[in-house]
Amino acid sequence: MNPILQLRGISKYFPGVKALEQVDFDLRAGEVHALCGENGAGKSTLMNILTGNLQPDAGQMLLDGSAVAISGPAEASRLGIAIVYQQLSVINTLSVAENIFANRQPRSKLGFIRYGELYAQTQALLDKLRLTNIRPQSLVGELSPGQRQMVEIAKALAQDPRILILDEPTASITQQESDTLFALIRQLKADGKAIIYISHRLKELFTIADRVTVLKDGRYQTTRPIADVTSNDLIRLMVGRDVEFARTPASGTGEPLLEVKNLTGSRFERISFTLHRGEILGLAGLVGAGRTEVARAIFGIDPLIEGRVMVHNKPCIIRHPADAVAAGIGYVPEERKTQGIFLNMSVMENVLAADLPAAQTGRWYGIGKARQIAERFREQLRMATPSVMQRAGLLSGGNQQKAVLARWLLANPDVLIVDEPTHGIDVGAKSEIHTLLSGLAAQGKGILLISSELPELLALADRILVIRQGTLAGELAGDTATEEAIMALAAHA
Amino acid sequence: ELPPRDQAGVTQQALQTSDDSDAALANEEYVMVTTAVSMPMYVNHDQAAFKRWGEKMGVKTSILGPADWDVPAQINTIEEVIGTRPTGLLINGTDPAIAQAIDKAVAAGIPTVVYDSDIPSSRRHAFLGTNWYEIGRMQGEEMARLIGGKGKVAYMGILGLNNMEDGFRGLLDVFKRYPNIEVVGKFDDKANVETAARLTADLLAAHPDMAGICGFDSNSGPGIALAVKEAGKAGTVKITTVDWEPEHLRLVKEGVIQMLAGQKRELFTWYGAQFLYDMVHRTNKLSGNDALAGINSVPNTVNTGLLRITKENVNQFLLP
Amino acid sequence: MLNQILRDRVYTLTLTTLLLCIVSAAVFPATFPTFENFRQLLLNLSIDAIVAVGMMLLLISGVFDLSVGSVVAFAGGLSAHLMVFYNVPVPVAILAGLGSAVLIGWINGYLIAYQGINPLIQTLAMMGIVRGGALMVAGAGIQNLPYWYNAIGQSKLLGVQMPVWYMGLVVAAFTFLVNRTVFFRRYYYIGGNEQAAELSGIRVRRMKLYAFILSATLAGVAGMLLTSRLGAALSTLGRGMELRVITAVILGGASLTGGVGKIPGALLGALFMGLVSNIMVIARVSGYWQEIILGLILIIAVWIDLALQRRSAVRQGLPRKSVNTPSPEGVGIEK
Amino acid sequence: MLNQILRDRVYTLTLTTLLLCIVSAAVFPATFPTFENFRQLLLNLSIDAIVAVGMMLLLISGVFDLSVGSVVAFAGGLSAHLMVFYNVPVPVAILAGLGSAVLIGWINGYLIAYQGINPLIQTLAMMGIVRGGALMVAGAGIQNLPYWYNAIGQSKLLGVQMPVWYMGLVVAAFTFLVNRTVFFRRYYYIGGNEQAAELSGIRVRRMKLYAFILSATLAGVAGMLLTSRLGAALSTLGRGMELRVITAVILGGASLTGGVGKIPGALLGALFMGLVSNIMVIARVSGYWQEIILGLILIIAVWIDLALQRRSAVRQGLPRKSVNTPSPEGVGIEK
Ligand SMILES: Nc1ncnc2c1ncn2[C@@H]1O[C@H](COP(=O)(O)OP(=O)(O)OP(=O)(O)O)[C@@H](O)[C@H]1O
Ligand SMILES: Nc1ncnc2c1ncn2[C@@H]1O[C@H](COP(=O)(O)OP(=O)(O)OP(=O)(O)O)[C@@H](O)[C@H]1O
Ligand SMILES: [Mg+2]
Ligand SMILES: [Mg+2]
Repeated sequence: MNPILQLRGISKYFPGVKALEQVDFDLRAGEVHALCGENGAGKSTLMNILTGNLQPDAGQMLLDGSAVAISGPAEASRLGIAIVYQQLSVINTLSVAENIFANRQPRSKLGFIRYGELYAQTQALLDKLRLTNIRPQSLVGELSPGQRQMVEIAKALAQDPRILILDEPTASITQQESDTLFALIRQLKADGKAIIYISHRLKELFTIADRVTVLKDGRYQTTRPIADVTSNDLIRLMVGRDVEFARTPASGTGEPLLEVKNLTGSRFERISFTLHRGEILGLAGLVGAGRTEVARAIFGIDPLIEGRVMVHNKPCIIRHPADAVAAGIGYVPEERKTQGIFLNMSVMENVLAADLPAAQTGRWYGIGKARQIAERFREQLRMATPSVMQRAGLLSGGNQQKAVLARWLLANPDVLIVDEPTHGIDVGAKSEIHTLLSGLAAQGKGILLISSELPELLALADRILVIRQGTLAGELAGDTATEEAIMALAAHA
Repeated sequence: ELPPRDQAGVTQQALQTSDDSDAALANEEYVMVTTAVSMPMYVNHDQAAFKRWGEKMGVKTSILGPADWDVPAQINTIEEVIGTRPTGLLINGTDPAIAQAIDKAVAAGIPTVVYDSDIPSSRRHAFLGTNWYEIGRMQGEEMARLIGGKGKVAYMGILGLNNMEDGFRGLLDVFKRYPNIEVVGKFDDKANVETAARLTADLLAAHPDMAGICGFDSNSGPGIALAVKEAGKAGTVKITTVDWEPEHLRLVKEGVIQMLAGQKRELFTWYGAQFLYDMVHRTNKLSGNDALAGINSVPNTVNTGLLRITKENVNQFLLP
Repeated sequence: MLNQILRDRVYTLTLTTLLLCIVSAAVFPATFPTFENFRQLLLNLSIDAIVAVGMMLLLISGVFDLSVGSVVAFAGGLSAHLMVFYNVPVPVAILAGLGSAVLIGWINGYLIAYQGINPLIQTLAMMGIVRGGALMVAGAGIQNLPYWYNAIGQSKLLGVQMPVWYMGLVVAAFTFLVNRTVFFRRYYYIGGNEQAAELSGIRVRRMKLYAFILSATLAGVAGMLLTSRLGAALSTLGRGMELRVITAVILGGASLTGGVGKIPGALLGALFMGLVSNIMVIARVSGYWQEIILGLILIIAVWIDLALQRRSAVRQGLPRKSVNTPSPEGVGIEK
Repeated sequence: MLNQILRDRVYTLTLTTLLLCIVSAAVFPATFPTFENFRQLLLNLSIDAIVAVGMMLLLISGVFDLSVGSVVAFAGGLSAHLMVFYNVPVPVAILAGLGSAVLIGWINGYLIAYQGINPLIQTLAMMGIVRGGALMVAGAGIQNLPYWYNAIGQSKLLGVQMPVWYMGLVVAAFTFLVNRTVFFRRYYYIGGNEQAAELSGIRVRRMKLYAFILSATLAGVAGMLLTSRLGAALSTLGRGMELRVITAVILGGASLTGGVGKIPGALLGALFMGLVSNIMVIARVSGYWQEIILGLILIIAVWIDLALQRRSAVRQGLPRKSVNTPSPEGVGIEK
């Protein structure tokens, strides 16, 4: 069968970066074509070219065998191409329904919007995605990131495209949602639609993809049927070396660092646990279970209704993140774009955000010193950016995440709360971050790890707390826990 | 260094002079510095007359100043103009605060005449204009007459302007003599027709028995009149105001406004400019050397008097 | 549901306004709650309100226009000029006036949306330029406008002068359009997240251009109404209107960051401000006390309705607002 | 490197300004490029520039203050009032004036940062309130201020009047502080992304409060300088200053969306505007032409420097700006 989409020798250059170099890619009807590569390999850029957000510097695109130039998103969707962006592109000030049917609300013959229909269609779509706890009318700004991601997916599906692009759709959603998503993808596939699937979770690729194409540093590596490759082959192709996720030996001690006693907030109640020196404590749960809310409450972002927090056995009142930082707590938020990164500021400034005094010589802040510090972390975390003076907004998703992590490595708190830390980070970098986290633990830090990616929890956590609908559903020992056990506790009993 | 304690200490440059040769005339420049330079009343009276004078005398005339009512900006302009050494300066006496700038000009030997309101504290060579206090009194007397010495009155203008506040004082001083006149308020119409209209409408609602309203800036009249008309009270609610723009005149003719206290603004600038010219050209020598004698050869203070425009004489002001 | 309502500025402001009315009706039974008073009140805010509708649209899409006041003066002045000095027939003159407004809007929109000139600087500069133009065309002021022209603004319907009805028409029409047409809905997307809007296939630049043209046109209409109501064109009309209108619109629920606001909010904002000054005069507040008290009431009003919104928000348990300083913008936009 | 530079508003504006100077020096060799003229020019913009520094800081952190003009009038008026009518010694009166400014700034900051009242409405309301206060204390104007008070603004150093030196001092000091102290650096983070700043442990609200206090205080200082320079306090001082200053600051590279701008930009913006009006005085432009030409020059200036930035941006191959419509904000933020 001949491909419906062909990319020939696509190249795209950015200042100091060859994002894409002579990339070939073809897509057949009724297949799920996985695209993988390290952070900054050029995946999103390639997709942006497909959807007309960027124009290629060289190469051509063939749709159904005939050359096309895609001028912009409007054109793309006219051609039946829909995409779920890696960076959330929903509009917080609008309702779920209006986000999903952006600019294409159902109208009457007179051209007036029919809200009844709009909400009905949305509801149908939400049901299809099994998103029972979202109302079509509710504001997207009030949803959790996971839920927003699902809305984003619904938005793409609503156009029922012949080519569906998913750029890391599962980065911020949990098993359950992923499963529904996969079911849907198989459905579409059966209907003869073509799907491009980008993910850093290799396990997913093997369950869903038919063929896989690998990019490295913007260059096309190879395309193979998924059946012919092993996970390790892929990693080698992407990273150029072997990467293994060995479970790190627990370095936990008896000494409590962070202790919370029946914490109660707007979305969770009576949460109690202790985080010990040198320990990685996992926090598992379904989307919207309230994990992030707990973290935010501890970090002093959301008000506590009840309960107390003790650091180093000393009760301390945390009313503001500044208090938390002062008490030696750090927090890597889950919503990178809105809460983590300063898009319009340089990588350097992003790295320094939580500890500006680090760049002081005497009492004066110095750019030179700031630069050195940033450079240090750039090398340590292998950030792909031409310079630390680059606007963070121009970095690839994963590299932005690294910049945020670097911020807290610099601030170097005793207790580090990480919410979806490897959110959108490639395997290589992921293993680096894992070693980094367990390294921190080994140094005697305490780490509270919120992750929707169970393998990650299983690989890192010494203990795993499972949260269900805002209450503590149970605790599992990290070395004995299994995905099934966690899901059993997390799922609504 | 510190500023001089009193102006006497300032070294005075000799007053600049010139002869009557056409060559000299050709590059003489007389500059008028005002504020709210584009205010129609200024444009159509002061500035028009000033320009006519310039053409008649065959000398260059320029008009400068900020677009809005902004005294510091007027001062800035004066001080910047001094650097360009004009032949003579004609300055709108908007506020006592411009005294220093005027003195600077005088010290620089530039003939300087103030018009409209006087700046007594300055060393200006001459002043032509009217006393705003008198404008206030005139309106007061007329209003008292119109409403038979009793009833509620209100007045509006731009608050905080030195000359206008003088006007307000004059008005109130008159009303003091009429125990039956109740002043219900002083309002800031911000030199804005819509605001004046809104305030008036509100006033008429608050005081259905309102007897009269006085306006003190050129937009007060049209605004007040509009609201009074729309409330169907034209004629019953008496209006006196300042200025005699076409709009004002029309409203007088219609009988909505009863009296206008007008100024002879043309005279301010025409004769003001003439004074400058005569100083520069030493038209009238009063001594062997007036400069050395320390006298100046133009009138010190001229009161141009006021115009009283009512239905009776309005037709003479309306242009055919 | 009640919470829903309390989170919407339009409703909270209505509440505050009603409260204000009731109180003052009780305190000044003779003078405040009269037909005449309200008739004049509405007449005096009708012009501002019409301009406010356009401004609301601009603010929804995250921009604003400081030149509207000057446009009011210029458009009115131009048509008056043509009618009086060149005996151009009324309809033609009106079209010319409106045409000039459209042009001004187009220039603003083009330079801002396509050339990327900062809206504040662009429209501020335009404000000066157009004011200059107004002085040019209106000069000392133009009287004796044709009867039929004056009729537009001076005739009455059911004892209420026309501008009030036009205002009602404009507000109603745009409320409907903005709620029910895809075209106008787009402005919420643009204001909410310009990039996302672009990615949803909305032509952001073009839409912004249209918005500027529209608001300028409405300003032109306001100019026609004001001059015909006045029976004269003055070059000073509409001075300081821009700030008045923007305040009204923000009071009515818009935000400088865009994405929120409803058309009726524009009317409500203007109404509220009109009411306050009306009541102050009735309460015999005068001189500089007017400015002081107006300011205080403005702050208190906003504060009250923030309180209303915050309480309902808390009951709804919206988190994530807690840190970033509570702002009316964040909430209550859904239709 | 050149690109780097061309992408920074401070440099592009310097270029534009120099260009303007050269041209006018060529056209008016006798009157423009003289020591007197520049001395006067600087004196006339010194007051605005001092206020602009505070405004720049506010805009960097994503807010602004419309009440500065009124504060100038009030603070100056208050100390004049005390000195003239109550014979309060000069230093005490000055402290009182500055104190009042601090208080006003605190109220603005508190209500905006902690109560979440919209900055535009809050500061606009405050502008009215404080203007009322100014009318109260200064009335029709206060003359004959004490000699030593006038000396502050009227004495000269090296033939240049003091306000110019104070301006230089303020600009230099804040340029240094903002570049070299952690405290002031934070404002860029707050303006860049308020939430992220908060989550990085920056006390956003408190910092904003400080910013408002600071800008009000600088306005107070400006009030002292202006009144002492005039030797009189007028209740109308600083009218329309807010818009002028905000324009200057945005010309100088700030953005209403926050996160960008440098202190020298404030001076440059004020300088540019001062130059333009100075040149118009020298060229004897006035009447409506003044407003028209000022507007045109403003637009052209911004357009030129956008062009500069865009060209360098293109050479640098910055992302195609189509999405977020090209804006000076977008580029040249890294310092
Ligand atoms: N607008 C831009 N300007 C400059 N450089 C850019 C721009 N967009 C992307 N890049 C660079 O191009 C490279 C590819 O970026 P891209 O987002 O395609 O990577 P990716 O494969 O999607 O990575 P990730 O898996 O982290 O999303 C990165 O080095 C990035 O820094
Ligand atoms: N800003 C918000 N406004 C209203 N509800 C919210 C908001 N943020 C989260 N929620 C709700 O609070 C609950 C907890 O969300 P939260 O993100 O803390 O859960 P989570 O376990 O972290 O899930 P996720 O995997 O998405 O992070 C969810 O039901 C979510 O819908
Ligand atoms: Mg990507
Ligand atoms: Mg979460």
